[in-house]
This record gives sequence, C-alpha cells and structure tokens, in this order.
Amino acid sequence: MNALFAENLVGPSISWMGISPLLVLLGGVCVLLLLGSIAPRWPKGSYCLFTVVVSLATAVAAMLQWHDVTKNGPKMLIADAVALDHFALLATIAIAISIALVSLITDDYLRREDYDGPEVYALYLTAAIGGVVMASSNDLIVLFLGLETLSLSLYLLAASHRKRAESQEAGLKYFVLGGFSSAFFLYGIALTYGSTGSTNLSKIASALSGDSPFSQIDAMLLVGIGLMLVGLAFKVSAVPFHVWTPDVYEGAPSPVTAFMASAGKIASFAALLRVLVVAFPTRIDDWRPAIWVLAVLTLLAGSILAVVQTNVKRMLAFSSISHAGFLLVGVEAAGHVGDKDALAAVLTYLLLYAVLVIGSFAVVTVVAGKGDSHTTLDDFRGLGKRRPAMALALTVFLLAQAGMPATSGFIAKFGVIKAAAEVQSYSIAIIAMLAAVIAAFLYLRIMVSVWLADSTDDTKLAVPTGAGIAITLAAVFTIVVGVYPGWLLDATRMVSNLATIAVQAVDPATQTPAG
Amino acid sequence: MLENAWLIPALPLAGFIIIFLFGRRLGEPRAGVLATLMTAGSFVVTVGVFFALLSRASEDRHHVVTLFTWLPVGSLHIDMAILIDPLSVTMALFITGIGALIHLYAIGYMHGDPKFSKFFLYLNLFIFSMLMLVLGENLLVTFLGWEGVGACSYFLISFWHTRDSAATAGKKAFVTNRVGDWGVMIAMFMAFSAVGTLSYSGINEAAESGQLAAVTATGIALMLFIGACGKSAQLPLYLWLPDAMEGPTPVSALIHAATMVTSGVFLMTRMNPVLHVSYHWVMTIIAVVGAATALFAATVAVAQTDIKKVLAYSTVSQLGFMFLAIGSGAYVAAIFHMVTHAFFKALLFLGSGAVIHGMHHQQDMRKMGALRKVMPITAMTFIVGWLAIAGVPPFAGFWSKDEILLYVYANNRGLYLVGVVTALLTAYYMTRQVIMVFYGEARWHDQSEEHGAHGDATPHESPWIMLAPLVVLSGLAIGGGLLQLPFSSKTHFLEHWLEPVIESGERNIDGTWASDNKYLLLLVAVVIACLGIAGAIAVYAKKKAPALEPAILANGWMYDSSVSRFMGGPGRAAFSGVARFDAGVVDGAVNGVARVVGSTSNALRKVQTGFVRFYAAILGLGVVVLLAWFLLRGVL
Amino acid sequence: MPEQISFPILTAIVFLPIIGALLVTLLSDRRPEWVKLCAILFSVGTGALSLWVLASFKSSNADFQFVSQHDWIKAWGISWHLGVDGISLFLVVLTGVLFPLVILGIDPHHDQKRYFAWLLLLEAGVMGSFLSLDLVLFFLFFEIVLVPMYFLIGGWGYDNRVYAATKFFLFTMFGSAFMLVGIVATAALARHDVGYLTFDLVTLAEHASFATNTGRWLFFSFAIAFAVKVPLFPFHTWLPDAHTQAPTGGSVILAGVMLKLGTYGFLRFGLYLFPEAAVWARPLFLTLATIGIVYGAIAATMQTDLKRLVAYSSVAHLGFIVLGIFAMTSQAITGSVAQMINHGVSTGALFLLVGMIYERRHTREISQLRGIQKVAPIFAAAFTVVMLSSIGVPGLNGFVGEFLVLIGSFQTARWWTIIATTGVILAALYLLWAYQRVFHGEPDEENSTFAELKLREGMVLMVFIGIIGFTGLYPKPMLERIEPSVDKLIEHVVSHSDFMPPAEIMPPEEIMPPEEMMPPEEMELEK
Amino acid sequence: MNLAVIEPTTSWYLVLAAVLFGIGTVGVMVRRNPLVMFMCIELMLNAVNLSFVALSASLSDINGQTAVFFVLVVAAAEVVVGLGIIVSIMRRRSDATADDLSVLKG
Repeated sequence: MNALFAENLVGPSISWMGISPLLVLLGGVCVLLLLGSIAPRWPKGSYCLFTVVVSLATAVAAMLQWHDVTKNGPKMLIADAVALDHFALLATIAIAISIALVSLITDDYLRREDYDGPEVYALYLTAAIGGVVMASSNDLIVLFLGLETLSLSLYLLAASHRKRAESQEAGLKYFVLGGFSSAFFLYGIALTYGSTGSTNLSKIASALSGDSPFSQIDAMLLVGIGLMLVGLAFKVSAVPFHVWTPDVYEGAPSPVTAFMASAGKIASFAALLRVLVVAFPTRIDDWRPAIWVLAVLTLLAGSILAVVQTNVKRMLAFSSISHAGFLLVGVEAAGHVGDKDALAAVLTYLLLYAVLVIGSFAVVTVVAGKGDSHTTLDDFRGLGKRRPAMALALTVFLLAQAGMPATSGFIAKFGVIKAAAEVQSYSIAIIAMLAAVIAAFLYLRIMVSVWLADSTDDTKLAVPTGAGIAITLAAVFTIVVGVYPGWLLDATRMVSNLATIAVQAVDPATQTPAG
Repeated sequence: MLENAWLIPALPLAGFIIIFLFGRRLGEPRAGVLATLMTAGSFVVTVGVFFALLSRASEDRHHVVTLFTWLPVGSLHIDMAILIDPLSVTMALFITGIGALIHLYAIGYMHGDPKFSKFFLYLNLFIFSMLMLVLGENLLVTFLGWEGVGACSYFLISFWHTRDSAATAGKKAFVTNRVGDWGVMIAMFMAFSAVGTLSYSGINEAAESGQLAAVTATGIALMLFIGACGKSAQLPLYLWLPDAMEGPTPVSALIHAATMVTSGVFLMTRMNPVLHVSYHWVMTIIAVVGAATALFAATVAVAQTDIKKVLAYSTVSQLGFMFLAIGSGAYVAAIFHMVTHAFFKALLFLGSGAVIHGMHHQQDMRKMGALRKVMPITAMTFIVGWLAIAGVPPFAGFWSKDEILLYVYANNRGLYLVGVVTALLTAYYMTRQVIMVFYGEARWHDQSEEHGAHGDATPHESPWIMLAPLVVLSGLAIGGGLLQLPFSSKTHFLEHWLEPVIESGERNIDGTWASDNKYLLLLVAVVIACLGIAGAIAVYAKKKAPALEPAILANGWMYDSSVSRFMGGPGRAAFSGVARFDAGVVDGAVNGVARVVGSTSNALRKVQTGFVRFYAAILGLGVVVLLAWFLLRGVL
Repeated sequence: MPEQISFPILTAIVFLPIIGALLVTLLSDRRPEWVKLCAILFSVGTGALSLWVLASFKSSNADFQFVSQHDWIKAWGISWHLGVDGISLFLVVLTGVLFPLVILGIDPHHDQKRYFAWLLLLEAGVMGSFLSLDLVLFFLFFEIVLVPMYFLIGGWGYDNRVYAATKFFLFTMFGSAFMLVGIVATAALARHDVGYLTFDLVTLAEHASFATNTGRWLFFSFAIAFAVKVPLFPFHTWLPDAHTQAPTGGSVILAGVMLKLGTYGFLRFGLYLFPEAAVWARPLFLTLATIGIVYGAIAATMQTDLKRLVAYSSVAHLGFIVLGIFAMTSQAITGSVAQMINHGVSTGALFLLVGMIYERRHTREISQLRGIQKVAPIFAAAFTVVMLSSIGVPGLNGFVGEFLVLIGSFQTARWWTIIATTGVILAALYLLWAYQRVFHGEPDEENSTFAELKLREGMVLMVFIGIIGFTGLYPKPMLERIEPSVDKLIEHVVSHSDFMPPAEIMPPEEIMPPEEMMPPEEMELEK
Repeated sequence: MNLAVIEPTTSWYLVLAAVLFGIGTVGVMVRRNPLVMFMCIELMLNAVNLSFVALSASLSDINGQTAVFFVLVVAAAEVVVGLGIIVSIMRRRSDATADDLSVLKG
C-alpha cells in the first residue's frame, strides 16, 4: 500500500507550453476579476475588448501548439490526463473564436440592460476553460471537471439577467437538470472505472482491447458507458435529453444563448467523441446503434418541433437541436474504426455552425431590444425594410443553416453526409437530409417575416458597433467558407484518428498493472 | 419549267406575307386584287408545269424539286421538297384555278367588311397550305399543308368571331380534324419505322416491291383513313363540316366544298400502293364508310332549310361517293368526281352566296322563292350546277358519278344499291332546293323591313365581279365530263394521265359484267336522276304530295346533338373529375404531408410542459431505455 | 479531347450576372433608371457571350467544348469544371436570350433593385447548372436557383405567393435531398474504380461501374430530384401554384429554363452516369411521362385560371420531353432537347402574353375575359401564333420537337407513343377552348377597353415569334448541333447496358437484307 | 452463527450506492421544492462517491479515492452556484416551487 503511495506521489511533469491556451484563458480570468473588482469601472467597452484579446491570444497559442504538433506529432501531458493533438487544438481555436464573437455581441447588450461589468466576460472565459479541458482531456475525471466548470459557468450566465423572470427560470432549470445529468455522467465514470480499473481513456481502451481480464466484466461497463452517454447526450441536447434546451435557450440572455449554442456544443461534442472513440473503440457495436437512434430522434424531433414555434429564439433552439442531430450523424460515422474524415467533418461542422449561430443570435440580440424580449416572429416583420443589410446577413445565416450551397452551412452538411456515405450509412444520411428539408421550413418562415411580410413599425433599428462587427465577420466568414472552403478543410483534415494516436501516445512506463 | 415549280406555292405565300405586312395600308379592294393575282399567277405557273410534264413520256412524269433540308436527324431525313407528277399537278390545277375564281368572287362578296384585307390574308395562306399539301414530296410536307389548311379553315370559319356560333364552329372543326391528324401521325411513325423514310416514292416503292409487310401496310392505311375521315368529313368525324358553314360563303365554296375536304381522297390516292398491299378488308371498310356517309348525308340534306346546310350535307354525301370509289379501287373515278364536284359544288356555293348576298344575309330557304326573276344570271348558273350534281347528262357530275357506280357495281352490288339510292336522293334534294329558292311564289316580301340593311329591301342581282366566276364555273360544270368519257379507252384522258400514279392500285374491271353492260348502267343512272327530279317537282312545285321532312332528318339523325351532349355531359364530367383528383388527391397528398408534420409538431410541443420535474422524468425515462439497450447487449 | 481555349468564356457567362447582381445591389435606390440600365447591360452581355458560344461552337463535334477545369475543393476532389456540348448549348443560349427579354419586357411593381438583383442571380444559377460538369458543382447551382426564385415568387407574386413559394422551395429541396446523398455515394463508391475521390462527371461516367442494384438505387436518388424539377407526374403539383402566383417574369423564367433543369439532368446525369439503371427504369418513366402528357392536358382543359392552364400544359409538354429521353433513340432525344428549347420559347411567350392580359385586366379568370380579339387584333394575332406553336402546328417550332420525340419514341416505345400522341388532340382542345372564351365573342364593357399591344411589348414578342417561325421552318442548324452529342450519349448507354437501339432501316432506294424488314409484332418481340 | 464473520463484500457497497442514487433520482422527479431537489442531486453525487471508494478499494487502486475529492469540490461549487440562483429566485417570490417556474414551455 505505502509503496503504491510513494510511487504515485511523485508529481507528474507538466509541459507548460502544451497547456498554454488554458493558461492564457486562466490568466485572463484572473486579471479580469482582480482588476475589475479593484480598479474603478473600466472605460466603455474595454471589458469586451480585453476578452476579445484574451480569446485571440488563446487562439494564437493554440495555433503555435498546432504547428508544434504538426511537426512532432501529438503527445500526452500531465500524466496522460490531457491530450495535446490537432483535435483538441482545433476545438480550442473554435471555442476561442466563439468567445471573441460572443463578447462582441455582449458588450452593447450589457450596457443596454445596464449590467455592465466584468462578471459575464469572466464567466465566458471560465466556461471556455472548462470547454477546452473537456476537448483535450484524456481522463474521465478531468473530463468531468471540465464539464462541471463549463456547466457551472453556463448556469450562472443563463440566470445572469436578474430582471427577467425567464432568465432566472432558465438558470434554475438548466442547473437542476444539468446537475441531474452530470450525476448520471459521474456514476457512469464510476462504473467504467470499476470495470476497467482506470479513468484514463487510453488505459481504458487498452484494458478493453481484449487481452486483459477486464474484458469479462461486461454489464457494469455497458451500464457505465450508457450513463456517460446520458450525461453527454444531455450536454449536446440529443433527443430525448434535449428537454431543457428550448426553455433555457429562450430564457437565457441572447448573447449567452449564442455562447451555449456555440462554445457549449463544441466542447460537449469534442468530449463525446473523445470518450467514445478513444476509450471504447472495442465497444463500437454497443454504442453505435444507440448513437444512431439518438441521431434520428434528434434530427426528426428537432426539425419537426420547430415547425409551429413563433418565438425566433425558441426556433433557433430547436434548429440547434436538429443540427445536433446532424453532428450525431457524424459521430455515428466516426464509430467506424479507421475513419478520420468523420472526426474532421464533425469538428468542421461545429466550427462553422458556431459562427452561424452566433451570427443569428447577434441579429436576434439587436432586434430583441431593451429587456431582451422582442423575439417573436412579428418583431422581425419588415426587418428587410428597416435594416436591409442586417436582414441580408440574417438571411445568409438562415440559408446557411438550411444547408444552401455557396454558404458554409453546405460545406458543413456535405462533410457530414460524405462521412456517413463513405461508411455506407445511407439511411441515416437520407433521414438527415429530409430532416433538413423540414427544418428549412422554419428558416423560410423567419425569412418570410423578414422580407415578405409588411413591417409593423418602420423605426430604423440601431445596430451597435460590436454586434455590427460580429455580424459582418460572421456573414463574410459564412460566404467565404462556402465559396472557398479548401483551406479550412485542409486544416481540419489533419485531425487524425484519435483512438490510434491516443493509444500510441501512452508511454508504457506509466501503465499500471491490471488488478 | 419544272424547276420553277416552287413558284406554285411561293406566289400565294408571297401574297400572304405582303398582306400580312401591309394589309391595313392596302385596304379594300387592293388587298383582294393582289391576293387574286397571286393565286391566278400560281395557276398560270401550274398550267406551264402541266404542259412541261405533258411533254414528257408518261413513265418519267415524276419530278422532285428540293427546296431545303427540313428535319435531318439520324436515319430520319426529311426534305422540304415538292413532287411534280400527274396527280399533284391535277390537284394544283383545280385548286389554283377555282381558287383564283373564288378570290375574285370574294372581292365582291366581302365588299365593305371591316376585315376585308385579313380575309384575303387567310385565303392566300390557305391556298399556299393546300398547295403544299398536294405538292408535298413526303408525308411530312403534306402534313404541313394538312395542318395549315386546318388552321386556315379554323381562322376562316370563325372569321366573324364575335358570333359565338362561328367561334364554336371553328374550334369544333380544328379539334375534330386533330383527331384525324392523330391517325396521320401514327401512320407516319409506322411508315418510318417500317421503311425508314417518309417520302411517297420511298413508301410506295417499298409497297410495290413487297418490302412492306401486309400488317404494317394495313396499319398505315387504316391510320391514314382515320385522318382522311377527319379532313374529308366522313362518318363518324363529319360533324364539323355542316357547322363550318358559319364561315363566309366563299370560304365554304373554296375550303369546304372544292379543295380542302377532298385532301383525304387525295391522300388515299397518293398512297394507293400501300392500300393495295394491305389486307383486302381495308378497302371494304373504306367503301362501306364512304357509302354509309353518302347515304346518311343525303337523307339529312333532304330536310334542311338553310340554303348552305343543304349544300354542306350534299358535300359530305359526295365525298362519301369519292371514298366509295376509292374503296372500290376506282382511284381515277374518285379523282374525276373530285374535280367535277369541285366545279359544280363551288358553283352552287358561290350561287348560294350570291343569293344570300342578294337577300341581305338571309339563308333560310323558306323565306326565298321566285328569285330567278330578280337574279336571273345567278339562277341560270345555279341551275346548271343543279343539273350537274343531279347527274343529268351531259353535265359533268353525270359522267363522274356514273364512273364510280360502274366500279362499285363490279365490286359490290350491295354498295351499288346504296349508291343508286344516294343518287336518287341527291337529285331529289337538289331539285327541292332549286324550287324553294328560285321558283314558286316569293316569300321574302314580309322580310323586307327586317332586312333593309342595304337600303333597298328587294333582293338584287350581284355585281359582275361575283357573277363572272359563276359563269366560268358553270361552263366547267357543263364540260367537265370531257375529262373522262366512258365510250372508248381513248376518251379516258384522265385515266391515261394519272396512269403512272395509280397503276398499281387501280382496279381492272375489264371483262366484268359491269364493264360489258356499262351502257345499261348509264341508262339506270339517268333514270334514277330523272326520278329524283320528278319526285321533288311533284312534292314542292306541284304540291302533289306532302313534303316529307321529319325532324329527325332535319337534326341529322340526332348524331351531332347526342355527341355534343355526351361531350358536354359525361365527357366533361370525367375531365373535371381528373382536375378534382389532381387538386384533391395528388396535391392533397402533398399538403397532407405538410399538415401531418404540423400536427405532429403541435402534439410533440405539448411534451415541453415547462415543469422541471417532468423534464427530469423524461430524462429518467431516456436513461431507462438507454440502459435497457446496453444491458440487453450485455446479456446477449 | 475537348480543346482548351484561352478565354474562359463559360466561367465569364456564369460570373457576369453575379457581378451584375452585386452592382445592382450597390446602386442607390434613388436612380431607378441606372439600376435598370445596369441590369440590362449585364443580362445582354451574358446573352451576347452565349451567342458567341453558339457562333463558335463546332457543330460536328460531340465532345464538350470551351472546357474550363480547375481544382475547387481539392480535399474532396471537387473541381470547377465547365463545358458545353450539343445538349446544353441551346439551353445556354435560350437562357442567355430569355433573361434580357424578361428584364426589358417586364417591369416589377416595386423594389425593382432587389428584383433585378435576384433575377441576375437566378441567371447565374441557371447558367451554372447547364454548364457544370462536376456533380457537386451542378448540385450547387441546381440548389442555389431556388433562393432567387423563392424571393421572386414570394416578393413580387400575387395573393397566395408565400404559400406557393414555400411549396416550390421545399418540394424541390425534398428532391435534391436524395440527390445529394446520391452524389456523395456515387463518388464514394466509384473510388475503387477511379482510384481517387472525384466528383467529375466525365471521369465518373467513363470509369466508374456500379453493381447493378447499387446503380439503380443511385439512379433513383438522382431521378427523384429531377422528377420533381421537371415536374413529372405525380410530383407536379408545385408547378401550377408556383406559376400562378409568380410574377410574369418569374413564370417566364420558370417555364422557360428552370423546368429544363430536370429534363437536362435526366440526360446529363441520369443516362450518362447510370445507363444500365436508366434502361432498366425505362418502362416506369415512359409510363409516367405518358400519364403526364394526357393527365396534364386533361387537367389543363378544366382550369379556370389562364396561368394555371398554361402551367398544366407545361406538365403535358414536359411529358413529351421525358418520353423522348427514355425512348433513347437518336430522333427521340434530339427531339427532346429541341422540345426543351421550343417549349421554353413558346410557353415563355405564352406566360408573357398572359401577364400582359393581367396587366390590363387585373384578372386571370377566363370567365372574366371575353372578345379581346375585337378590341386588340394584333395582340390576338400574336397570341394565336404562340398558341399554334404550343399546339404543335407544323411550320412552327413546337412541332419540330414534338414530332421528332414521337417518331423517335415510336421505334422503341410503340404503345406509349400511340397514347402520348393523343396529347396533340387535347392540346388543341384546351388551348382553342380557352382562346375562344378569352378572345372570341362580343367584348363586354370591362374588356372593351382592352389596350392594344404597346411598342415595347411588341418588340419583345417579335423576338419570340421570330424564333418560333425560324426554328419551325429551318431547324436544321439546331438539330445538326444537337445530334452528335446525343448520338454519343446513346452509344454510351448502349455500350454500358443491354439496351438495343432500333435497327437502322435503309430507305428502299438502297438494297437491304430482308431481315431488316420487320412487321410490327417482330419489333414488339425485339423490344 | 456469528455475525462478525460476515464480511460485507464490494457488491454490498455498490448496491447501497445504487439504492442511494435511485432515491436521489426519484427525489428530483417528485419533489417540488428547489432546495430539496438540489439536495437530492447532492445525494446522487455522494452515492457515486460511495461507489468510487468501494471500487477503488476492491481494485486496490488509489485513483478512485482521489476522484472522490474532486467530486466533493465540484459538489461544493455546485452548492454555491445553485444556492445563488435559488436565492435570487426566492428573493423574487419567497414561496416559489419548481412548478411555478414554468413560463417557458411549448
């Protein structure tokens, strides 16, 4: 027993460069909170500016690591607890970009609702930390920590609009259900640990690879996988674990919703892929059917439920659910061993969708007006007349979400469908496309009230700078990627097969003997 | 000369184009004059071509002028080409000749009509199309003309389109003809798939050389006959012709008596080798249909009171005669009758036109009578026409009708009987018409105030420009028989002339009882004609017997009305049924899907109750299901 | 091998309208005449380019010409591959000619800036779909055209426009949903044969070979999309709504070129990529086409709305095209391509005329119209010519395609053709009946003020009528450019399937072996 | 027989943990008071902790027990956040139950 302790108490070596993105974010949080509380109120918009800078710095740091990884190959950090590979870094970059864009929206929003202060930004950053940890974790406990960091920040963000009862309600719902589901997730970890003797994804994988005695204890493991799946399915809001999504998305402040739909989704899907692909490649036949069903349910329920909604925020919530379905199609495809395009496709989808959804919610934020309450279809009537440029941008986002070619949305969908088709899961691909047709109806409905319905009031809408920049950037990005996606795809294609490299990367010295 | 044959259709076309461009500016009467000159010019050219052809040996009286390639696709190669041979030239001669006369007549008849120039526009276009029809070197060029004349007849029937009856009649004519065109098209497809070409020479050679299987030939023949029934107003498609009388009278004379309606006969004659190789019952069918039509129409004509309707039904009946001839293999006789019929029927129509013109557009014969006093020349010429159609020697109609009956007798005595009865009726109803219009007491005085359109109330004789054609035509009606006299084979001018075209199809009746006793049959024909005339005189002039004009005959055996009742009733119901099916079922399915999605959505959204505990329950349920699956995997 | 030419003219044809659309959007609303001028300039420019293509097109060459090929999305083997051959040539020209006419001939009632922008974008999309030789590129354009058309119908249409536009959008998208999966699956499966992932049409068609069933599934995934677009019975119900609600310009374009995307797709992708499956599916599509012909005509007869009537007549006419395509004989397919053009011209003109009627009377209800020929004879004359061409009277363009389709189809699809030919009767029925009700009779007081054709309208119509007359009387230049590519396609089909083209029958002038003479039943058996 | 000799095996602990977890789950579903629901969640977390400990003991692997510490920290953090939210709601309506918070639905 003692020997065991002595041996393990030797602290693991930490490559600080490897986790530099995390450090940058952490530093940002600290500075923001300390200075924010010590120093008097910062000049207008500087919290936002600071957050943008931090997130960009994070992105830069991630890019540096990216090149390093490209040169020396992926590696494991901190006692194999954190993986440093293209997958993690791409997710990190995507998250960073989302924070930057979201903070641009938030700036004016906060002043409009007079909540100006560093807290929200700090929470964005902490959430981002959680997200990055989730995306790069190679150990279930670490993953859980990341997940909680992210979730706790999101609970608070959701409830952050103290004047709106909806916001409070959203916060509570999210909190209760979130805690509920993470309890399941944790229980799943425990059972998995019990049946494999480790919480390290790579070790779990090698433990299950057949030669070890653990491959016998099946039921416990399967329940473990199932429970973890529940936790993650909740996070990615897969039907039937989606119930919280519409309420929370509708209730939460619009920028926060944008953040959940972008960064939150990225992190959750990254985590889902890590767990399934890295830890359980040998259990594919168990979890792939489950994912298949979840995907189909999510696609259909998401797009069908959206049809009769009248609140744009809620509509976008449901649309985000059906997008989750598309992503699950990619996850299902990733289930096939040795298929790396699926991973790339999912990550690309996440990145592109993040930008789209932020753009859309940016417009919603502007239209919602003071009190963040004007979000019904009628409030969007005649937007084409009142703010042609912004209406056009919104149209671009909506068409892109509908998967129209020459927009990033098409590239995203195409990638996923391609991944599915290459592993011969045609049925799910077709279901996905048909769900997209149903979902298109909801985008059309929004466009109808934006362009085709005559406006109720013709008061010119003021578009604040930050939001304006965010919308413009997002729109440009959407079109550019849609027309010329080559560079992005070449980058994402480097996300190589997680499972294999994870197993390679484990250095045999740290292997604990089973038993 | 033959090289310039393209001028024949070109001149009327030129006339059409000029009037199309400057018609308004030309105005009356210059537009009419131009059109007439163009047609006359094309007649002159035709005469020239005729003599050029005559100067050749009879076996190489066959010349093709290719204008340009029309439809070249793969093995299908169709030229826009015209074929000069005895048949086409014969047709062209009387089309352009009579056409020119009727143009002239129309200048007078259409005097003062606001759409004067447009009338001649259509008329020239018609002449052009008709010439393309008869001169065409292949079925498709003929079809071009075939549809062209159909279109023109549509325009001209509904010329006074503000009259609903005229508009309806025009539409009816076109659609009914379309039914026939369906047959022609199918025939073309068959011919192409069997022979690989549509040119007459190709098809006919294939038929003569036995390359054309009897089955295919039969198919082609029948389909063409359907087409012919449409154009030449045979049962059951004759319906449109009586209504076509809504058009101006010159149109009735030109299109619905002399030329267009005979194109069916022409087509059958053109394709006679194909008919020859097809199963023999095809010919029987044609003969029977012809005979039936002839008799049917004759009976109907007996009871008509509209001066033009009588002539219309008589036209149908005479066309029936021509098909009877074709069915009996008497192509020469058919053509012969076609020509003579063109003469006297055009004459009669123009005469009736003159009467109508003189009566200020009164067409009801019951309101006429004793007109010979006020319009003597018209009366004279009309009487000539009457004698010709009644089959009184030595007028043209007598010879051609007798020729037909001769062949029919040799072919099938039953049909001969029908023919004879028809001839009798023909003589009867024509006499009736002449008496009602030109003899008896004048019944038009009481009409004067209603019809005082032109100022003076009493009927008046027509201007010379209308009478001149009448005179010329009556001359032809008298002498037309010279084309083909039965006395010796030397006097069979038409037969010799048409020899190269119809030799393979023409039936040889030498040595049959009929040909041996043809003078006896001549005598029978004369007697029949006289009987008919006498009967009519007895009834209508001497009032010896009551006039027998039952309503059923006046209404054409209720055929037309019942057809239109069917179309208006069940037919229309079926159509609108389809339309309703489309709106309800097919489109309903589409909208149904949408509705289903919508209601599903509405149902599902009820799950989003908003209660946290309920959500938690749903999560729990999900957990249970998911775990159930995994445990299932575990135990398996 | 198709020759590479220095100036990428096809790329220019696709991009010119896009640039135009952007410029139009940037121009200020306060100078409407500039906006219109800009729109006209760019559409005319595009038209001129397309005419240049027509002029310098090598008529006897069956290969793709003016090819321009560059990598676009290397990672996925998608390339910017444009080319034109006999099949697409005239569709491109038609598009190039139709758009300027629409822009010149019809003014939108409001927001003309946006209207023209959408219209130009639409032109780019249509051009792109006709020119692209890469599956994904084609899909891109095929799908992108929905957006401008959606906004044209929804923004400038009539009372029920939003419903119609949405129906149009979703219905078509439903079709392409299957096609996208089909496209990806095709490329993925062809990897083995081709050796690398590519979406290049030519490469796939020449090298890929699919297992019989796979090929059939793939074919159907494409066929659904095209069947909806054509539209083929029973996927046609979006068309009447879209046509009725669309603004005149939209209807003209929709009928003129957009429906052809479907039939063109059948030729270019259905037959070329999956010959075996296409041959196997012949009976189905021949039947659907024939049903469409008769059914569409019957439905048209009973319509009370003039535009709806024309829309259903389109269903019938498009049926002829599909019939020809699946009859797979040289005459039939050449005829189909010709019919695509001719239908585009005559139905386009018909919609233009109906639009003018609506402009004058603000109704499309046949029962509201009467006796127009008396007050507007020239207008009536123009309508008559167009109508006759649509009925298929010889000497006008409508006949050429129809006749070639039928005579070609009769070789391989005898009974279908015989039924289909009844369509010509019905066509006369519904059009003449409508004509009588609208133009004949005494005009009542609303109609007695019907304005005669204006000069500008007359100009536009003259172009249409000119094409109608010329193509009808002298189609040779058109046919001889179409045919080589068609023959090449048929050879491809024959060599990749068990399809037997009808035996070439020599006219009797040539000496022929007896067995080529076959009576109908034998032909029957041979099929 | 002698009770002392009965050694509770791992599975006992696991079953106990499972039962506790179940109670917690049901509690979340049935109770209306936010605080109680929250405590149920805490119960679930602790049930997990129990099973962690039991398993780590049976595996004689220290990592399981370290995990427990992390979980405790997380639970503490959740308390902070959760109470914060609940309090701010209560400040609005002192007698608010979870079911009263159902404005967002459909």
